[in-house]
Amino acid sequence: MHVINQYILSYLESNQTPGTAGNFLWATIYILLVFVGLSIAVIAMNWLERKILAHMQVRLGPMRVGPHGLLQPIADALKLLLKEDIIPAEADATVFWIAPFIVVLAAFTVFVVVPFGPTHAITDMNIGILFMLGVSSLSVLGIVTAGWASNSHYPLIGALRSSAQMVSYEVAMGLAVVSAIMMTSLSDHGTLSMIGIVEAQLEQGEWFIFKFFPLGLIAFAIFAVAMVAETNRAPFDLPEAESELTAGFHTEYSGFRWSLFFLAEYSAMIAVSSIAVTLWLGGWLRPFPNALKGSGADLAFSLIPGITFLFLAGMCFYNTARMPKHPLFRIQTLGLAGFGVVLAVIGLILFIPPVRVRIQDIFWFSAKVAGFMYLYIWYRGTFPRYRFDQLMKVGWKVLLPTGLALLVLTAIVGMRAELLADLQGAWR
Amino acid sequence: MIAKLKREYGSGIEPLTHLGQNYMIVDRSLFPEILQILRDAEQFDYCVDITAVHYPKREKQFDVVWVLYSFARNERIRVKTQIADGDSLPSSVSIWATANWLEREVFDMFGIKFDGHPDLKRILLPEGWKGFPLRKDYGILQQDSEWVQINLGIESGQ
Amino acid sequence: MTPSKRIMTDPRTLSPSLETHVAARDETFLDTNELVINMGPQHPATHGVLRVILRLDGEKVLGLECVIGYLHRGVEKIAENRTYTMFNPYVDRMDYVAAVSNGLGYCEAVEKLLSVEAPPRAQYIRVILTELNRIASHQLWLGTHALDIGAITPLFYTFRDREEILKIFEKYCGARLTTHAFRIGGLQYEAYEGFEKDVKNFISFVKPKIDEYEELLTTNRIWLERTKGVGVISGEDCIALGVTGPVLRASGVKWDIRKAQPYANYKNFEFEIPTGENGDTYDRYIVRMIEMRQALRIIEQAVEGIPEGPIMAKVPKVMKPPVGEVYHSIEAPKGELGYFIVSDGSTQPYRVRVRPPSFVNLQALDIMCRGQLVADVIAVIGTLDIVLGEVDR
Amino acid sequence: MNPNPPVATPFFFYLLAAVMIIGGILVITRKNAVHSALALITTLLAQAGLYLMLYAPFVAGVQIILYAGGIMVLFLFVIMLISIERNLKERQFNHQWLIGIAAAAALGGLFIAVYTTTTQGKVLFPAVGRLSYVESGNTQGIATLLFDRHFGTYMFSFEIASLLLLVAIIGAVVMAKKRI
Repeated sequence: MHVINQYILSYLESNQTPGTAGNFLWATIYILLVFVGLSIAVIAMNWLERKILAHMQVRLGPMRVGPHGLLQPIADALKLLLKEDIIPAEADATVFWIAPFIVVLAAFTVFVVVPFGPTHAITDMNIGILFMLGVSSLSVLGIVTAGWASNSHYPLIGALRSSAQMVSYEVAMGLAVVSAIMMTSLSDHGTLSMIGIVEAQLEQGEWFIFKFFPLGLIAFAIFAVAMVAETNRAPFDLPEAESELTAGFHTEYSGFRWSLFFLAEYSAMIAVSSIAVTLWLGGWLRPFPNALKGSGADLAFSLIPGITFLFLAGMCFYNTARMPKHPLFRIQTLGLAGFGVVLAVIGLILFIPPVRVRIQDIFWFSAKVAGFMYLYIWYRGTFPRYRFDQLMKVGWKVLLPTGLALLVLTAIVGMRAELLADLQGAWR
Repeated sequence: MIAKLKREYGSGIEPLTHLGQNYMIVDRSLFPEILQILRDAEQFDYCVDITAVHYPKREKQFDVVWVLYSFARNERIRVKTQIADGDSLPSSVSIWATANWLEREVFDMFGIKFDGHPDLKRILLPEGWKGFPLRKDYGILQQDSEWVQINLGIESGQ
Repeated sequence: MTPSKRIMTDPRTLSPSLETHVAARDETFLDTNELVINMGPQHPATHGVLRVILRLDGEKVLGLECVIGYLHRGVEKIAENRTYTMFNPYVDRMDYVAAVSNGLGYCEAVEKLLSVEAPPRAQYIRVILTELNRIASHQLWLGTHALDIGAITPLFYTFRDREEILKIFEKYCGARLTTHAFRIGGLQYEAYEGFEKDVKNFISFVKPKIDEYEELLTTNRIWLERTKGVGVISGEDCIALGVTGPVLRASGVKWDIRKAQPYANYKNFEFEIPTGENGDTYDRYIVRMIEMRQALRIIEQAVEGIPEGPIMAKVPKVMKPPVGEVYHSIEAPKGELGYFIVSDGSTQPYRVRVRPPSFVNLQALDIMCRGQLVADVIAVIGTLDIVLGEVDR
Repeated sequence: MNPNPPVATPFFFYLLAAVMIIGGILVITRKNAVHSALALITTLLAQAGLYLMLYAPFVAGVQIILYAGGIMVLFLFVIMLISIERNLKERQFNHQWLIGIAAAAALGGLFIAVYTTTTQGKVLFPAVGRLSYVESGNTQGIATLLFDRHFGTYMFSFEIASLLLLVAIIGAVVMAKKRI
């Protein structure tokens, strides 16, 4: 009993990530939580994307399965699982089989280091950001092999485009990341650790997006463009450009394997958004952690998650009341009310003090990531698709030089005191 | 204009007007010079259409019709010639690029060959189809059942 | 226009058989240059069953060949076996997004053959419906074209607004797409109660909507990059290839049959013919956008001035046009739509030849795509605004 | 400070080493170049694991990002463009078995010699020594070695290496481009 106590409960007081604390049990729990949370996020994102895009395009989106189509993603997932799994006759079966797993593995592994809070990460790696970039760059292998193994022209072209695109934009992405890492070194020492980067922002009293204005903002902008290209989303969705390559690299995939690509795409979107949030938007930090200090402000901000959920619940109830009173809509009405109740319960739970304190980091982090997710949908609703050469032009001729110049400028501005001292020394 | 052409070529050209639309029946031997002249000298720079009409009872079974338009004159004219089954005509692709597909369609539908066409083959019907559907002796329910059976694996396409 | 003396696109190089190219491919080990790719007949961006065989150098198009005929129904053969009246609905099935224009062309051609003219009231209603149809056709084009280039949203906007036009059609003649709106000699139906009001409402409804489409696309940087300088074709090449309609006008040739050889009563209306300068995809887009506005202008004038009177001219119940032939063409949304009808004095036409704008315009795809990228082929197919029902007939 | 049970256990070493060797053998025996490339990627990832065991996470990360994620993608890119059917017909081995075996034997002999001379009487994995190197200082340590106002020993060589790469890039462009 004592051992269990020590093993399970001591961690809660240790203020470390389970990886750092070396606590396998909690690490496993965290991994499961992240995996489940991510899957739910992907499902929710699927629904939200269809709804938001639909409303942008003057239509309703899914409305049939569940109230306001809330169960549509689940129905879709079931459909995908039940579909026939086709491997084309001329395909390279082994590679065809492995490819989706590479993509999914890469997309999920990166979440090992994503800090949802000061202790809410599976582990805190010394090379956190490098690990994220490295592992997410592996997903291109899956895409390339998928396209090649299908043994068909459209997937092959999609795969070629994808590899060229991802390798190109990784460069610009890396440069933007380096500039943020250089900003961390203005604290006592620089770090690649994801948690360390957020702590450096707390220490320096501003998000890196505002640091050395406009340098931080430009770095963020470069990253924000590159990350859309990295995840093959509109307007850079050339590898799966529907009107040109039918579906690009996953043309020949069906059923479960296809859904793995889908899962990987969305979790990769969340992953790169997490990087952006961590590096430039203060990660889990609530707004104004330095300016609005004190227990009052802490309390006020920690209430926001619960209030948000209660607000969503209220919206559900409002719409329940507005539902047509026809008996055909009874199940829908009940479902929506039930959903509202679930949201309200979650909201109320979030008001309990110990939960409140532990959850609010996750809430702020998720809210920031959700903002990016909305941007992804917005882009998709607004932009036409780039052509491949234009995409390459943007990557190599705009983002890369800007990134390099930015790097040099950030270094100069960051070291200006030392540089001035050196110059003065040389003058004398 | 027509009078000038008439002077030059004499009996080869028979200018006519019907419902206010000009057309001329040109002897087969004057092709393709007449088209070249119409395009270069008379500014009929736009070949609207090439088509054919089948008169099975006539000795020269086919009317081949060029519908031309001149942007400069804002005027249309039809050039018509009569040829027998199996006869070929010189291609007008080198005069108007658009004749490429139009002549292919005439070949496809009537079996009229155009000499010097860069790529004369069927266009709307599949390669290897037998028969020319717009000839009058081709029934409306007729089909190349052999082709249908071999290529589509069904008894009949109807 | 002076007759162009310079050699235009060498017609002999157009659409060569690609099999020869495939055979002549260099068979070295590191032959990574040429790729022959088959687009269609089932492909989301070919707007139907068009098959395009592309010869690529990487992603650059070296040449292409269109394979058409998948939708061939033998319309011209059917015409020879139907009476003049019976054939009328068939023309709607050619360019099914601009069925009204097709009907107008056919009815006017037969009327010419019969030497009758539709009464003024019928003419006005015909013009209104035809111009509404032009807007509908352009809207469908815009939606699908933008979708091909990757902008999915305009599609829904244009379809929402096109719906209003289809509603007017439905109220007028009971059909939305294949309307069979006109009869030889005039109209069968009198305009319904409130027709004018509906049309006026539509005009005020759709004007801001066209601005809305333009807001999404006209100054969108990606749209500009994707369409400017893409699929350029010169005016000379257009004429040599017989390309008509907005494509010709975007290449700088100010030619519209409604102005050049007015039919119906277009000479009574004021409107402008928009032209482009560069002959690229963007200009064609702009030209079509302006055409929509001009069409609205025509409808405005027409709906103000609908005269009273009969809607049907005196035509015999059994139509037996005198022996003869006639070629009549109109400005369909896609270009010059011509009907060449030969009558042998019987109740059935001896021969009906349709000069389809899509078919002829499609021929320009080859030279418009050479040297462009694969993605541009999609854009160019979209900008040509072809309807496969009309290409294959 | 670091309560982690050490990962650098013999079990993991042998596991990764076995993966590397099997991967290496697959690289040279597969006739399909894409399969070879995938095997090579496995080998490289296992190698990154070995770096981690040496408490060199930065090097491991760079290994993944550069070799597995970057260079191998380009390899695959090139391989995919080559026609597979023709590739399969090519003879992969140029029948230099004798030289190959001799070279392999010499290398193996060298390894054994080094091993026996350096670890006489010692275990393969000593509990002390370099392995106690603290993980959390590794990245910063490399940075200090490369660039520091006082200890930047390898600054110059590092820059020279990057210059060499630049030369290689320019060379490749000059050779590939028909017209500059």
